[in-house]
This record gives sequence, structure tokens and C-alpha cells, in this order.
Amino acid sequence: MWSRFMSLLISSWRVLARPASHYSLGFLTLGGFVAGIIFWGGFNTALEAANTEAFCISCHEMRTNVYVELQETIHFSNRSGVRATCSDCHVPHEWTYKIARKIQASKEVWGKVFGTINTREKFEAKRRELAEHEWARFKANDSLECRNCHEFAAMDFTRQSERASNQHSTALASGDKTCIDCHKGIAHHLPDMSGVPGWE
Amino acid sequence: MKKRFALCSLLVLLSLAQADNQVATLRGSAELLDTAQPPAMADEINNDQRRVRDYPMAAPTIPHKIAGYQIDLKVNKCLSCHNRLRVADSQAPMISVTHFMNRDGNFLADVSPNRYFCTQCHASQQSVKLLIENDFISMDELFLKAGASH
Amino acid sequence: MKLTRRDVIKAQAAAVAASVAGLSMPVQATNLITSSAENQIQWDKAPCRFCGTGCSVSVGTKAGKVVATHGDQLSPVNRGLNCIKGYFLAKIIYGRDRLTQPLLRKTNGVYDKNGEFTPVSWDEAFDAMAEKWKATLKTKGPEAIGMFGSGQWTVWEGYAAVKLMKAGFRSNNLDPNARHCMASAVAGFMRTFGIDEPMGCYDDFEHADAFVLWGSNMAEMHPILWTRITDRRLSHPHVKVVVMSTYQHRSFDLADIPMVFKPQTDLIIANALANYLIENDRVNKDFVAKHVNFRKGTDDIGYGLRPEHPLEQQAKNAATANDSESIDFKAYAAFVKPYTLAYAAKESGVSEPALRALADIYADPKTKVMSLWTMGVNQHTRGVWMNNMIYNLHLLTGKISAPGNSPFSLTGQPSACGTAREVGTFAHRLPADLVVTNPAHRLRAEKIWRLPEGTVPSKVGAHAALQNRHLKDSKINCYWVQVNNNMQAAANMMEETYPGYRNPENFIVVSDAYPTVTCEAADLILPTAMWVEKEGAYGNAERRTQFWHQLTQAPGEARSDLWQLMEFAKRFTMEDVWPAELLAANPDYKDRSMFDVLFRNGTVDRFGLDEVDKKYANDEADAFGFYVQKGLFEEYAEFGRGHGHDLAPFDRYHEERGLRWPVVAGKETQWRFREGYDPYVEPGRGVQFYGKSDGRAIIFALPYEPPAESPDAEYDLWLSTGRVLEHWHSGSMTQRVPELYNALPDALCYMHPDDARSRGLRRGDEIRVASRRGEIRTRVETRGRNKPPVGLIFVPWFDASQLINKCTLDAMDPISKQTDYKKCAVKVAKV
Amino acid sequence: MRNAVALNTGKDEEHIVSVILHGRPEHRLAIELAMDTLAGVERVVQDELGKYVLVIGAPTARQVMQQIEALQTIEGVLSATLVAHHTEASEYLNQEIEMSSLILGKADPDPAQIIARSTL
Repeated sequence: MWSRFMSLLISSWRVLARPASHYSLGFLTLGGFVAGIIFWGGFNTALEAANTEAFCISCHEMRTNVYVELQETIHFSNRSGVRATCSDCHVPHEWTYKIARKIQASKEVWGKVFGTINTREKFEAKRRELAEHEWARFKANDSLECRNCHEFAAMDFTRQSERASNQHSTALASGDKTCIDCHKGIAHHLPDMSGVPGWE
Repeated sequence: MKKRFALCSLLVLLSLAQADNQVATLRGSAELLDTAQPPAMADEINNDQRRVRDYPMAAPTIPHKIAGYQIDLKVNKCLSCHNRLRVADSQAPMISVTHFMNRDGNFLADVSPNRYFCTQCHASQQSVKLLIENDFISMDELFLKAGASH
Repeated sequence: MKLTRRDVIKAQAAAVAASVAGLSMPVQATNLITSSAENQIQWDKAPCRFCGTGCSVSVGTKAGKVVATHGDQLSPVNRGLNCIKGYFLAKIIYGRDRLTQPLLRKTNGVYDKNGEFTPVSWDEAFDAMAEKWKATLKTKGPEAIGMFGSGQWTVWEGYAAVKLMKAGFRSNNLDPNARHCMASAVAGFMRTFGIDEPMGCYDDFEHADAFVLWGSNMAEMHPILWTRITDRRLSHPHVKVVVMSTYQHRSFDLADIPMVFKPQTDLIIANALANYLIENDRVNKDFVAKHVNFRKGTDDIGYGLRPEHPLEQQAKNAATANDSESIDFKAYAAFVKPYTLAYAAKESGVSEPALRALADIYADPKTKVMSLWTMGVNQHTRGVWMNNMIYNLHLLTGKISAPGNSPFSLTGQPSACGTAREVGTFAHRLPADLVVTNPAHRLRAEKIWRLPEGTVPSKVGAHAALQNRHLKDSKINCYWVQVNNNMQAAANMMEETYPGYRNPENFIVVSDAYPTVTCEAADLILPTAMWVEKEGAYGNAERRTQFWHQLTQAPGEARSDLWQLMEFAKRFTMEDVWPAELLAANPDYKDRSMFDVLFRNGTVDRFGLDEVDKKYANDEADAFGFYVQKGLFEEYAEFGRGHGHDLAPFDRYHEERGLRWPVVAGKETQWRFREGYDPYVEPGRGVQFYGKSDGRAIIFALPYEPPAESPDAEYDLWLSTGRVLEHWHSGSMTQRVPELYNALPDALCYMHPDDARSRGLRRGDEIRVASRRGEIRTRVETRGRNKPPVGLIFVPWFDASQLINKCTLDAMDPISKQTDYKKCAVKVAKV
Repeated sequence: MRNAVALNTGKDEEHIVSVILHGRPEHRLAIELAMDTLAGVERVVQDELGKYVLVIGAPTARQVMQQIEALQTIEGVLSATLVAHHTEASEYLNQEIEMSSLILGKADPDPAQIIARSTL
């Protein structure tokens, strides 16, 4: 009994150890494909689930701080009802950036687990640092997430206030400034801005 | 118990001398016991048109939206355009130099702390029709009259 | 002669500066300014017409019109600053619908309670009034006559009203709307210190290391004092600001420690702080041993509702609410022991670390603390207790009566202190803290007034809310309202105020500058001069008395309240108003007019027209033939001089930017009860609370007791009412100033977004706010300057078309009789 | 709303302010010498107690403040307090007007402009 089992094991190992001259390419591709669907689909579903507002505000850190602030702003409620959810602004839409951002996010999971901002006081203490991360990201990608909705080419300056059109037709048009340079704090309260350019 | 109060107060109201609105001009035509329909919420005027002030010392009203402007211990949104160092970029009018003078009359490099909360003196205006006209005559109107009389 | 605009502008700028500096412009320096009389703007000082801060403004007049106002650079209160209301002060007298002639309800030419308002002469108006007053005095006696005044009366207007009511008509049914505003503060002072008004002053703002706001929103209600706190906080990083309230508001923008607590739990927090001081050995034992007594106050004192109300039936000690018994420190410590920080955190919803941080501010002997409060504490069914409990903290630590260490009770109205409190226009009071129930006090008043003993009645009259109940019950039938809008301001309009005013048995007279909702409910409307249309005096929250001259004419036939009070007195002989026995005992008062007895008594009329400053008009002096204001003021000042309320001579106040009483030997007093500052403290005593015979202030042991009405299943929300920065009180002045009206035109219901969502409401929706008593229609604001927590809404009361006091409950502090406008239960539904 | 004026982008403006200055009477001569050397500072009126009303004209608010700071540092000066501040485009200020048309009078190109640009 025992010896039969061992010999079967050994013979099947020999089979596997040999190059796949007798197995069809189709089998291999199909197998890989199936596996791909299973893993890749599950991965993406998970990614998307982690992109919903419900997921973000399932943490009280988000719900009681930044989400409350968002609700007062035009990005949450406005005349046309088109609104931005957390991920619209904070998660890149293009795949490779998204993955990069998601990998960054593991740091936030860490923070959640160890409660680095689990009280209002702690959150306020870290607000500047957290804000600076986002400002840096927006600056680096030329405010990509803003532009996903606010396309420069689609702006009608005649529909903007004098102040807005002045700035958009000059600084923004020339690429000398990007959205985040002037629109900090548009969706959440600002941290202490001392030393931040534009807030002298 | 409460119900009984409400009831007898209702009976009292019925027995009262009525007062249809004759003079209370801020209430329009609504009688005192009526609950009139409140006017729709108006928007802040946002046309950037600087307004005439009836006398030089009156605090200017704000000709643009300030909804959601953050003015607190951390940051002052107004100053990010109207402060001395910002006006070059923003092309906004600079706050009057009186705002750099502190309580003791000394000049400071930055806006005086006692002037920090802009909205204590300056307010944006909503596009609504006045309930009651105001017959205040500004000094320039008087001067014009005087001038004309020459 | 040719000039450039540059010359003109320079000359104008120089003229403003010269007026401030008190220099006169030489002709050559101001070639154009002085070259034509038409160009001259005359600048004079006057206190602001609005809040209790008492800012001074420079008022520019030209061709008899007020053309400009700006902050008075020379005023120590505001140093040239104004709030947004102050900057537009010039416009409050020019609303197009100013009342310019008396209006009497008539049908077919005769008075009719249901008639149309018809213009009448002052003679006809006073005739109609006098007829009602005389008839009522005959049939029902003086207690059927009442008057409701204001903390916006000038000092002499309030004083004339006291004489007219308490000595003339012999009725103590005189109360000011300051009852809605300051009564709990007054009772707090009398219970703890035995003398009214703050020991500190505004200079404390520049000395304190920490500011604790107990339910006050100074950023909107006392903006100029807020600029002084902001100045101190932003220029001295060690300074801490604590803001406590039942909802988040603009003052939170400066808060280092923000606290939103559940309504009424301020009582628990205050006791918890006291307990913390004791348990951590932070009591200033030496101070307490020398200067403090301990007493335990009566509890279960009810809510001042009508006697048949179940809550009053249940209350054991409603009748003896103000009683207390002597205890010692041990007993007090034991009393507050259960109030731990943990318990306070649990009950109030404030985090324990935040409460500890606050407690440490009071505990640290090196931190100078200024506690500030107004309506949050005063408009409270336990408001007197809250006042006492805040003083407890300052007395336990000895942080009082010294620069920067200051429990400071702010006032709402420009002369809540100067007139209502100091002159004593309350139902139980006489000038300078005297009371009608004390025979010696009555005698003193009668002596100064040159009136026979027994003139002033000893029975306490009807307070504000009780006056409305008496009107509804036909116990008061003749009622005169001056300088306030009580139909809009008083709580429970539907069950008490309105039924009282429109009761067919009553005759209601309202004196006002504008047609308010109170005028609407009246039977006779008297057009009234306001602010700089008359010579006046106000007293602000820091005991500062400020004068102004008449600078312009009132429109049409409008007359000042002072003229109305004195002129009306001419309509009565002493036989009309005094009982036969009083006249029999004092025959020399027979056959004289009440005007002569009260105002031509040899004191009031002792200053002639020659004393009036020729530079200014004085309609009252012209009307009566003597310097009325000076005579009334000097007679009134006799009450306080030498008794801790000394006022300077009349004329000096026209020179100064106000003086803080007691003014002894020409010197004002900044900090009372402290040797070296207060001349009334005996040498060597250091600190002496001389309001009490043994010089000791009292620390009160007082418990938590629940509010009169709390949210339940049906009425599921707290309603808090209050003011906003841009509008003053009921809005009768500021709603008529375009810049202020456009800044905030209508009242809104400030609400938490979750409360809106759970009721299917969104911003801007029309809603019905309903209580068990009444309802209004308004609109939802979820993004406004006020951010209530879930379960509470805030609705301001300035809007005449949204009378929120239809909803409020007339529950009050049983000691102070001040209504709680901050707590009642309502429900909200979409219209 | 009253008639409004377009935002002035602020090129070629002029600032006019008036100042109250308190100096020690014994230093009067030195103080007057010192302030007469300051550009744009005019003495309008004074009293024997050392109280002065001055008018300062300058092209920028910054310079106005520098002049006032300079005044405050003069030996014997107790305080220099700014009272009124007026800003306007120079072209307007250079305009000649008739005596009879008075301040902000009918000869003015746009009275609104002037009122709108003054602050205190």
C-alpha cells in the first residue's frame, strides 16, 4: 500500500519534471486565462470596493473629520447635483497611478490599525502633514483629478466671475499655475497655512 | 395636560379683538397670528463691482461670494487675496492701511490682530429687494445740492 | 480760485483728523473746507445705539442731518473701531416708515379696540390715555396700571419713569425688557456680592491669560470686545480661549478649546470644575478663609410657570426659591464631590480631556482667567445658579477683582446697566440697588424725591412675563410700552403676549420710532424720537456712564420718551392718583398737578435754560423751561453718591468719553473690592466685598436640575433662539438699513445636515417649526455660520415675519424671573 | 444696489492720509524740523501742546506707512496716529475744480469713484 503510493508519486513527479512536449499550448493558455480571470477580477473588484465613499467613511477618522467638512462644500451639493466622491479627487483614474496610490494606501491602513489620527486632537495635529501629501500629489500630476472633470478647454470664461476668468485666462492658461495652487481647501478645512506660498 | 393648555389658549384667541395688519411694515400684509411663507433663500451677489459708500468711513461691503471662507486660528481666506503681499498676484484691493495699526496706534508689518476677523465689519450682500427704503442723505448728495445752489 | 481735487481731499482728510484731535482748522490751511459753511461737517461724540459694549462713535452732522458715523478714536472702549452695525449707525434714524404722528384705533371717529389706526394730535392721544388711566385707577387701583420699559431708555428717561410709576401712580408694575436679558446676572450679583454689576472692567482683556466663554457668542454679539480678545490671543501665543456652547458658532473660530455641551449640563460642568479644584488642592485657602462664606441654596424651585402648571404643582420650594442656609467648606466640598470630570463628560457630551484642560486653566494660580457670559447663562431656568457657580470658581481660586482675573457678566443692551439696573426700573427696585420691600430704602427715596412717607408702595410689582399674564387675566388694564418690541421679544406669544395685548378690557399704548409688531398689537401708537434726536446718557457693561448731545431733530411730531412721560404727568392732579388719606396727611400736595409734584419739586427744575449748551438743541429743555436732563440726573445721582455708586457731576460727562463708577474725588474706579483701586475698601483689608456687611462674598452649593421642557418622541428637537451680528434685537432698526438687511435679510433655521436628511429636508426647503404653543414657517440652513449638533436647531428672533417666540416657552428662573429662550422642544416638518 | 464702479487695477494711484501726532512741547522745534524733511508730509494745523494734524501723500500705501513709522521714531514724538486714508487715481486728483462745485461736487468726473475709494 505504502510502496504503491510512493511509486505513483515518483512517477507523476517524473511527468511534471519533463518539458511539456505532450501537453497542448491551448491547455496551458486556457488554464492561465481562467486563473487570470479569477485572480485579476477579484483583485479589481476589491480595488473598486475600496474606491466607494461608503468604504472611506466606514472609518470614523474620515467620517467625523474630512467627510463632515466635505458636506459643507460645493463638491458635495450644488445646483446640478453632480458631486465628487472621495476617490474622484484622491485616487488617480489611470491604472498605473491608481496601483501606485493603492500601494501608498497601505500606509493609511497601518495608520488606522495603530490609531495615529483616532481622536480629533490627533487628526488636527497631523492635518498639515496629510494636506501637504495631497497638495504635492496634485502639484506633481498637474491637478489631474481636478482636470478629470474641470477640463481647461471646456471652460467658458464669459460664464466665470471677473476674478476667476482673469486668473484662469492667464496663470492657468500659461501653465504657470495648476488648479491646486489657488484652490487649496476647496473641499476640506485648511490646516495652519503659515509659510505656505500664496498665504503670506 | 399640555393639550388642555393649548385648547384654552385657542379659545382665548377666538374671543380677542382682531388686529389685521395695518402698520407692521416689516411683515408685509401678514397678520400677527399668520405664518407667512418665507422668501426663498437668495444668493450672494458675486459681480465684483465695488459699491458706492455713503460716507468714507463706512466699512465697504463685499462684492463677491464668501460662502465657505475659512477665517480661524489656522488661516484667513480673505487675507490670501487682500493682504499687502498678496494683492500683486490677486489684483484684489489691499486692506486699508488703518488695518495695520494696532489698538495703541502703532504700525505693524502684518494686519493688526484686532482686525483679524474680517466679517465683523464686512459682509457680502444678497440680491434681495429692500423691505423698507432708507432716506439717508449722503454728504456728497448734500454737497451737490449746495453746489447747485451757487 | 482754482483748486485740484488733491487739495480738496487733503483738506477733507485733515478736517476729520482735526475734529478727532479737537483742533480747529485755520482758514488758510483748509482754504476750501472752511471757505463755505455748507461744506462743514460737525463732529460730535455719542455712544453707539446698539449693544451693551458701549462703543463711542463720532457722529457727523450737516444741515441738520446725520451724514456720517465712524469709530471714536478717543474712546478707550473701541479706539476708533466699530462693528458692521456701528458703521451704518447713521442710517438707523432714516427708515422711510418712521412714525411721525400719534395713531389711535378708531371707528367712525371714536376710539375702538377693533378700529383702524387713525392719525390724532398729541392732545387727543394724551386725553384718550388719561381717560383710561383715571377710570382704571378709580375702579381697580394702581395695580391695574403697568409700564414696560427698556435697557435702551436713557438714564433720565428710566429715572422719570420710576418716579412717574412708583411715586406718581404708586404702582410697582414697572419692568424693563432688561428682565429678559440681565435679571439673572443681577440676582447673581446680589446673592454672591450684595451689590450689582461687575467688579472688573474692559482693561481685563489686555491682562488675562485665558478667556472662558460660558455660552456666549461674543464674535457676533459683542464684536468690539471680541476684537480685544482676538488681539490678546493672536499677539500673545500663551493665551488660551475656551468657547462653550450648545451649538458651534463664529466664536469657535478663535477657540483653542471648543466645547459643545448638552443643554442645561453647564450646571454639571461648573460643579465638576469646582470639585476638580478641591480634589487637586487648588483652592486658594488664604483667600477663602479671609473673604468667603459658604451657603447651600434651596433646590426644587420650579420654573416660574403659571401656578396651575403641573411643573409648579410638583415643585416643593417654588415659594422660597431665593433662600439658602449657612454651611462650611467641608459641607460644600462634600456637596460637589459627586460631580467628577468623568460624570460631567458623560452627562455633557464634552470629552474628559477637554474638561480637564479647562479645569487646569482655573486651577493654575499663575493663569489670569476672565470668564465671560451673557444670554446662554442668564436666559436659563437656573440662570441665577449658573451666575453663582461661575463666581464660585473665581472665589475658590481668589481670581477676582484684579487686572485679568475677572468673572465678567456682559450686558445685551446699551443701558441695561446704566438705566435698567442702576436707576432701578425693575418691579422690585429703586435707584442705586435699593428695593421697594425695604422700609428704609423707600424712606430714602421719598426723602430725595421730596415726597411724604408712605408714597412708594412696598409690594413688589409684576415682572415682565407676569405683566403679560396679568394683561391676559385682565388684572392689568392700562399698559404703556416704551423703547422695545415685546410682542416680538417675549416668550410664548400665542398663549400670553398676544392674548394679553388684544384683550378687549385692556388699553395698550406703544411708544416707538418705527411701526413694530408691538405697535400692530397696540391701541395707541406714540411716535418717538430716537438716539441723537435727544440729549441722552447710557451706562455700559463696565460701569461706564456716557453722555451725548441732541444732534438732529426728530421727524414730524415725534417726541422723546422723556417728553412723553413728563407731559403725560401734567394730565393728572394728585387727587387723581393718590388716596385721600395720603393727601389728608400731607395737605400741601393737594390741588397740585402730578407734573409739579414729581418734576417741579425744586430739585429737578433747579437748573435753568442758561445752563444748556447753546451749541446744541434741547427740545425737552425748551418744552419744559428748565434743563430737564441735568435736573433729573443730579437728583438721581444723590441716591448713589457716598453709597458705592458715585457719579461725577453732570457737565463732566459731556467732556469725557465716559467714566466708570464709583467716581470718587473725580477719579473713576477700574477694579472694585480691591484695595488700591477701589476707594470704598477700608485700608488694610486688601480685598473687601463691601456689598455684604461682613465684607465676605458667598460661595453657593447648588445642584443640577433638569430644564422645564426637553425633546421627546413628538417634539424631538431642542430650539435655541438668539441674535446675529448684523441685526440688533428685533431688527426694527437694522432691518431698515440696506447694507445690514442685504447682509442677512431673513431668519433661517440652522440645522445639522443629518437632522435635515433624516427628515427628508434639504437646504432652502420651507419648513414649519412647531412647539406645543405655536409655530412659524422658515427655511432650512445646513451650511450657515451656526452649526448645531444633531438634535438642536437655532432660529434667530430678529425677523418680524418669522416670530419664533410663538414657539418658545415662558419658563423662567424662579429667582430672577428671567425667561429661558435657549431651551424648549419643537418639531420640524416640510411645508 | 447703488450705482457701482468697476474695479480699479490700481496703477498710478495716490494715497492721501491724515495723521494726528503728539510730541513733547519742549521738543517742538526739533520735531518740526525732522518732519519737514520727510517727503510728502505736510503740517496742516498744530497747538502749543505739541499736537499736530499732518497730511501725507504718497504713491503707495507702503510708503505712507514708512513715513508714519519715520514720524513715530522722531525724538520727542509720543505717538503718530493715522485717522483717514483715501486712495484715488492720480489723473482724478490732478483735475481742477471750481470753488463753487465744492467737495465731491458736480465738476467731479465720477463722485461715486471718490467715495468708493476712501477708507477709514
